[in-house]
Amino acid sequence: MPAEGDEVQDPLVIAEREFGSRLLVGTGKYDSFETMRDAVLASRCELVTVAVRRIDLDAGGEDITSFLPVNVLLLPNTSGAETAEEAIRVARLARAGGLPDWIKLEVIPDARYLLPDPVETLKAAAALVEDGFTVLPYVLPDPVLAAKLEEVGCATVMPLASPIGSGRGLKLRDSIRIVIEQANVPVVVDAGLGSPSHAAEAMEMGADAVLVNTAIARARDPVAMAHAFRLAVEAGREAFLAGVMGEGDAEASSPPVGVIPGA
Amino acid sequence: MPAEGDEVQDPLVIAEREFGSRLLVGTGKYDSFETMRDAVLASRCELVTVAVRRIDLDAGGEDITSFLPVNVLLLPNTSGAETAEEAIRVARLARAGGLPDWIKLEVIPDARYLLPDPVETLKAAAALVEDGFTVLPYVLPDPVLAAKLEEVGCATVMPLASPIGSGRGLKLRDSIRIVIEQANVPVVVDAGLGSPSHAAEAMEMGADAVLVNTAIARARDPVAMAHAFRLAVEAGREAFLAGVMGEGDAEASSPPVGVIPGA
Amino acid sequence: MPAEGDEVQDPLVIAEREFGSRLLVGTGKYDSFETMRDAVLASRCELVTVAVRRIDLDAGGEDITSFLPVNVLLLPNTSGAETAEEAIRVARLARAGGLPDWIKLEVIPDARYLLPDPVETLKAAAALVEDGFTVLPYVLPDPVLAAKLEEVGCATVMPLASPIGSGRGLKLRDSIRIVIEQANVPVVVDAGLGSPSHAAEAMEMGADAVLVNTAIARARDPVAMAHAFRLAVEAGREAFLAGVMGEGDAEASSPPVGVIPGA
Amino acid sequence: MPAEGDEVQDPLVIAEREFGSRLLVGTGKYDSFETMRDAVLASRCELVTVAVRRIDLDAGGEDITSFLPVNVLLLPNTSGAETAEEAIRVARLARAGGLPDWIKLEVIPDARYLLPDPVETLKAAAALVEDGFTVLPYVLPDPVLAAKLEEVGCATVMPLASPIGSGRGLKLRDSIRIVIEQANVPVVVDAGLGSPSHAAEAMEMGADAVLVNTAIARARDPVAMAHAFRLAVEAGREAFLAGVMGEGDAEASSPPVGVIPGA
Amino acid sequence: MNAVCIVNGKDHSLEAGETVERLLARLGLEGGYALVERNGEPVERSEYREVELRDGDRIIVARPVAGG
Amino acid sequence: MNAVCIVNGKDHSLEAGETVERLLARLGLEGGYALVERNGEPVERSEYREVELRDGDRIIVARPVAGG
Amino acid sequence: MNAVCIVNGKDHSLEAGETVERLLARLGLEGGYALVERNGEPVERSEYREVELRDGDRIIVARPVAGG
Amino acid sequence: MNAVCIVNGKDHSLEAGETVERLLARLGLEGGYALVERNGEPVERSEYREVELRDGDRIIVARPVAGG
Repeated sequence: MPAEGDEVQDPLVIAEREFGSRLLVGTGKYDSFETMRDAVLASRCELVTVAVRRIDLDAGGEDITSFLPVNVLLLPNTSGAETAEEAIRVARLARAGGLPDWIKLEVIPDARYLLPDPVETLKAAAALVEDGFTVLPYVLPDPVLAAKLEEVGCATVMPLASPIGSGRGLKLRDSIRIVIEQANVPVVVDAGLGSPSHAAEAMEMGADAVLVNTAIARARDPVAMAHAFRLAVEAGREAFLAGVMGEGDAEASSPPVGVIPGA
Repeated sequence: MPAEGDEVQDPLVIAEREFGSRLLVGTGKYDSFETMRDAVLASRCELVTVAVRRIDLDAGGEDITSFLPVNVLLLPNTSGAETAEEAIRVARLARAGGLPDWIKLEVIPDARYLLPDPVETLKAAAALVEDGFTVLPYVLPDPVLAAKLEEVGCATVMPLASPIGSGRGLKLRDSIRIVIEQANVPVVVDAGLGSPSHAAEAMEMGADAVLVNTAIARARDPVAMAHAFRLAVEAGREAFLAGVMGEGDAEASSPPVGVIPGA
Repeated sequence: MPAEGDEVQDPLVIAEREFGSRLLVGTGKYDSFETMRDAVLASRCELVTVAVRRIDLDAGGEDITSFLPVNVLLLPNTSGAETAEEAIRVARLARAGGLPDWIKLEVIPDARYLLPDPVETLKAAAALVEDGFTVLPYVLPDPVLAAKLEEVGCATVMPLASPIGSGRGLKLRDSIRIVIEQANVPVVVDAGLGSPSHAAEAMEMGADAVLVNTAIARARDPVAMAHAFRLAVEAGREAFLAGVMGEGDAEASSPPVGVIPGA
Repeated sequence: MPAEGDEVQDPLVIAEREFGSRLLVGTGKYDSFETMRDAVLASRCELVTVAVRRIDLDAGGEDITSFLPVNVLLLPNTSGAETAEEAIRVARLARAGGLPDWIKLEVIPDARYLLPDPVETLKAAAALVEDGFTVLPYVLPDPVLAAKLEEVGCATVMPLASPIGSGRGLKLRDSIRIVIEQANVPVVVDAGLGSPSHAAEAMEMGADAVLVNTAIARARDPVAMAHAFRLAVEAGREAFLAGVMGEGDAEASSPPVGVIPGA
Repeated sequence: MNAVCIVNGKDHSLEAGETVERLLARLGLEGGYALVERNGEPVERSEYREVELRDGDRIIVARPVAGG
Repeated sequence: MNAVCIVNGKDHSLEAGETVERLLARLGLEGGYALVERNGEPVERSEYREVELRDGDRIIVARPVAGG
Repeated sequence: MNAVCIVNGKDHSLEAGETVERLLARLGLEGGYALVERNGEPVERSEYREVELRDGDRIIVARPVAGG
Repeated sequence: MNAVCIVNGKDHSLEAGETVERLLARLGLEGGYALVERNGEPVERSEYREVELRDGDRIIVARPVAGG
């Protein structure tokens, strides 16, 4: 969040909270917490996801939160949950223990393609909203499902661009376009964005934000890549507001009259 | 060009001249020279194209060069030329009258799709290089032709992404990828880039620079769009250097072990 | 269905019934029933969809079924239904009145993009299977939903390629590929196939069948187009069985040795 | 060629010669001449390419032409040639020795991507036409180059869909579309077609014919795949003539009025 | 006064003992597929001959039409 | 014999009156986010100091980790 | 009778000894980039002051304009 | 000493008056398409019977092979 008195232009607003950045970053898959921290800083993101896992009491290990900037809001996810019930359990555990009552809702029964369960996700979303959570559900870009999630009170919808970690980009762009057109809550494109141009394209289409993890963490230079994504998200957003030209036929950039050879 | 003493990191180098920006901008199609100037400034580009046309002695009109920042190198194009001979004539006229001896070589016999003539372009390129010009030829992304242009001494190759002014993006990406892989001179992707994500994608593929005109001039807000392209080009370049992840299969971002429900 | 004793090779089997053709055809949008009949005959399809509507008692009008070949199985759809309850009502009405107990289940709350409701479709599917119907549900290519539909006993899943009537082809091919890979019931790609090449591509990916309506009915020559789709579906199926080569790098078709100039 | 008196509908006409099939087949890369022969027969093609190579006098080996049906026209290619001069030499050798005076002109200096040389191809084409050959040049889909080849008297243009043997399909479809639109000679899409749906798409776009080699020869079952390509080419051609619907927005296939639930 | 039912939204005066089959005949719908719903419940084709309509019944008569 | 609870699947001998807070201290988890579930129900952080563990309790101790 | 040259397709009466520089001045084109071709050959800017126009010369005066 | 020509890079001792046709026969290539180039120039099939090979001739014998 920006410093007091420093008004952000065109902020991302989720559940009435303002964010100065439209890039959300996941913390998974980095070689070290130090690199993760530097990438988060370079990205200027203000909302980062974390998973919730049992502590391995023999192994110890460091606390990830100590590597995260203080101005960043932690967004726990329900990864690992295969049913609504399991997702609710994780969310409640996270909140009880002092994490924010914001939850990235993932209900994923399929270990191969990591695609979410629409029915269980909807069920969990309704229960979590009822229980006071700010719910950001991860879903296929299914416009009808998105409307139902909105209806039960979700704060965003988070349609996937392509399977998690695949880096394949906006393979489902036709559906995402419809989700964006019909949504009344912010649309955060999540999963599958493999490069800054993918993120820029999502923003140009009118997405309100994007969430990126693997593409940054698995770059040769994650910190530079985080910065590149930051620029691309800003570029895409600015282009969306500036009005992207439509596709058309060929049209000369130089004037047809007064050409020299035509003398 | 950056101020003295201010060393640019990762400059674009064409014909031994350094440029601080990898975005080239065309000056056509703006509503006014004022908007064009503001867009050029917002883009931070250092190389801008102009056409050469007879003056309409009755109409008068302002001098475009007075609207261009002094640190910007003018790159006259040979638009209007349908043969090598005509293109050479335009280039020589421009240079004699005091414009730079850099020339964006366009030989375009086809008014419908504005596609260049490979044979005449090669002929003109050889003659112009011989005559002392720094030649930047506009071509289809034809890897064999690109090698020939390089061989006769062109300073860059400028393959088109899709037809001029169409905004359709990297329709010919497969060919452009090969041109980039095989080139020993800078590759400037020109024509058809319709949005910042297109520019970022070209840069991520390893293009050395991009040239944009219509997508900026015809945006609802050209100045903001110019800025968006600047960010996108930086993002794409930075991503290229940081090593974009490859496309792959789905892979979880959160760890598979220690999940709560698995208790 | 083929004549007695005439064994079909590689039949499509849905709910233990064999079909000699892997092309399903919709009867909507034709200029006349005569053209529709001729197109159905040209397509050699054996399963055609019909809608169920109130009779306009003042208008009269002909009976579509009298135009359909006797060897064709009628597949009523539940178009017009926006909820599970409405869809069930239509299905039961159709069956009571003598139509087959096969039902193409459509639950579509959204008039703009005509996309199906995953939750209501699943609910209706479970009820209809329970009630003895052979259920062919129309859905987004959502692999997890498809698995649930299979689990409640659906005879197929019918994922859409792109929005109904749009002719845009396999825009959601990445998801359809996963649905096909994971399905244990026939996958019928439905909606959005605009040309025979789209149908062939779906079959090459391993779809068991395709359903086509608008692309035939709205062709300049619907009967010829029906025939073209028939050929394309056969081509795609045969190619799938023959093993389509994968994509790769360039590789010469002519031998590298013994070239004449190399003398 | 069809038997005397058997009139082909919608024949492919090249250089005033009629062919009953719009599928050309290459003979390279088969496991055996027997399989090649069976695939050629299954394809029903009437024009097949062969390469010309020195005989290995120690190795002996069979004569490919004895495996080819008599009604098939042999089309020697100039593969191996890297310059116009070499290509002309191969063509003249083939003709002198009794092969047809038809020549598939390939001038390919680049062993990595096997892309043709536009300048040398044009030069060789002009010389070979002058020398009495019927010339079918293999080129990038460069519309201006295609017009020049037509101008010097080529019988067709043969633009590549994607690199030879890659199976990647119509990666350059935007350029091929323009070549087709502007051509006054038959356009034969050559190289890179990996599956029947690719061939059907090319034909739907208005290509006059396609040439396929690797996708048939390297299928698991080349004979079945040859048949599948035959069907797909027929499907694509028939669809082109029947008028493919354009892409549009969603539009229901079932009527909006009289729906049951609306009671 | 005659008994009246509503067929596809319009009043229909019933004959005495009018069955579904008779209704369809009066509407000119003997052949083909006529699908009938009475008061929200489908009527089985095999019962068209027996089922008698009553005063106030809401009837829907439908059929298969062109659709995708 | 001591009371024993199960923490993340392993036996843990309880001290007399051992609270959640004490448990975490004994595990070396004083700082940071330690999330605690007892017998399937989450324990509020504000109650770590009061809630006493009992013999047979099934305890899960979790925390935020790297994830996407 | 005066000497006349053709400038961008129109007649232009020459003053005695009119140079390219003088021509541009008469056309109001002193500042900026005026590019000059005489009888199909470009005139070097450094020679505008010396080169005199002759009767019948075909002159093109051009300049950089907006273009892509 | 015999006359020798080079066929596909290897020495070939010529018989007296050996024609192209005879050469092909000696190589076992009577049937099918044998394409012949002599000293860089193609030999017409119709002249195989007449054209005699000379000492030092560079001969290429080729044929159609599988290709795309």
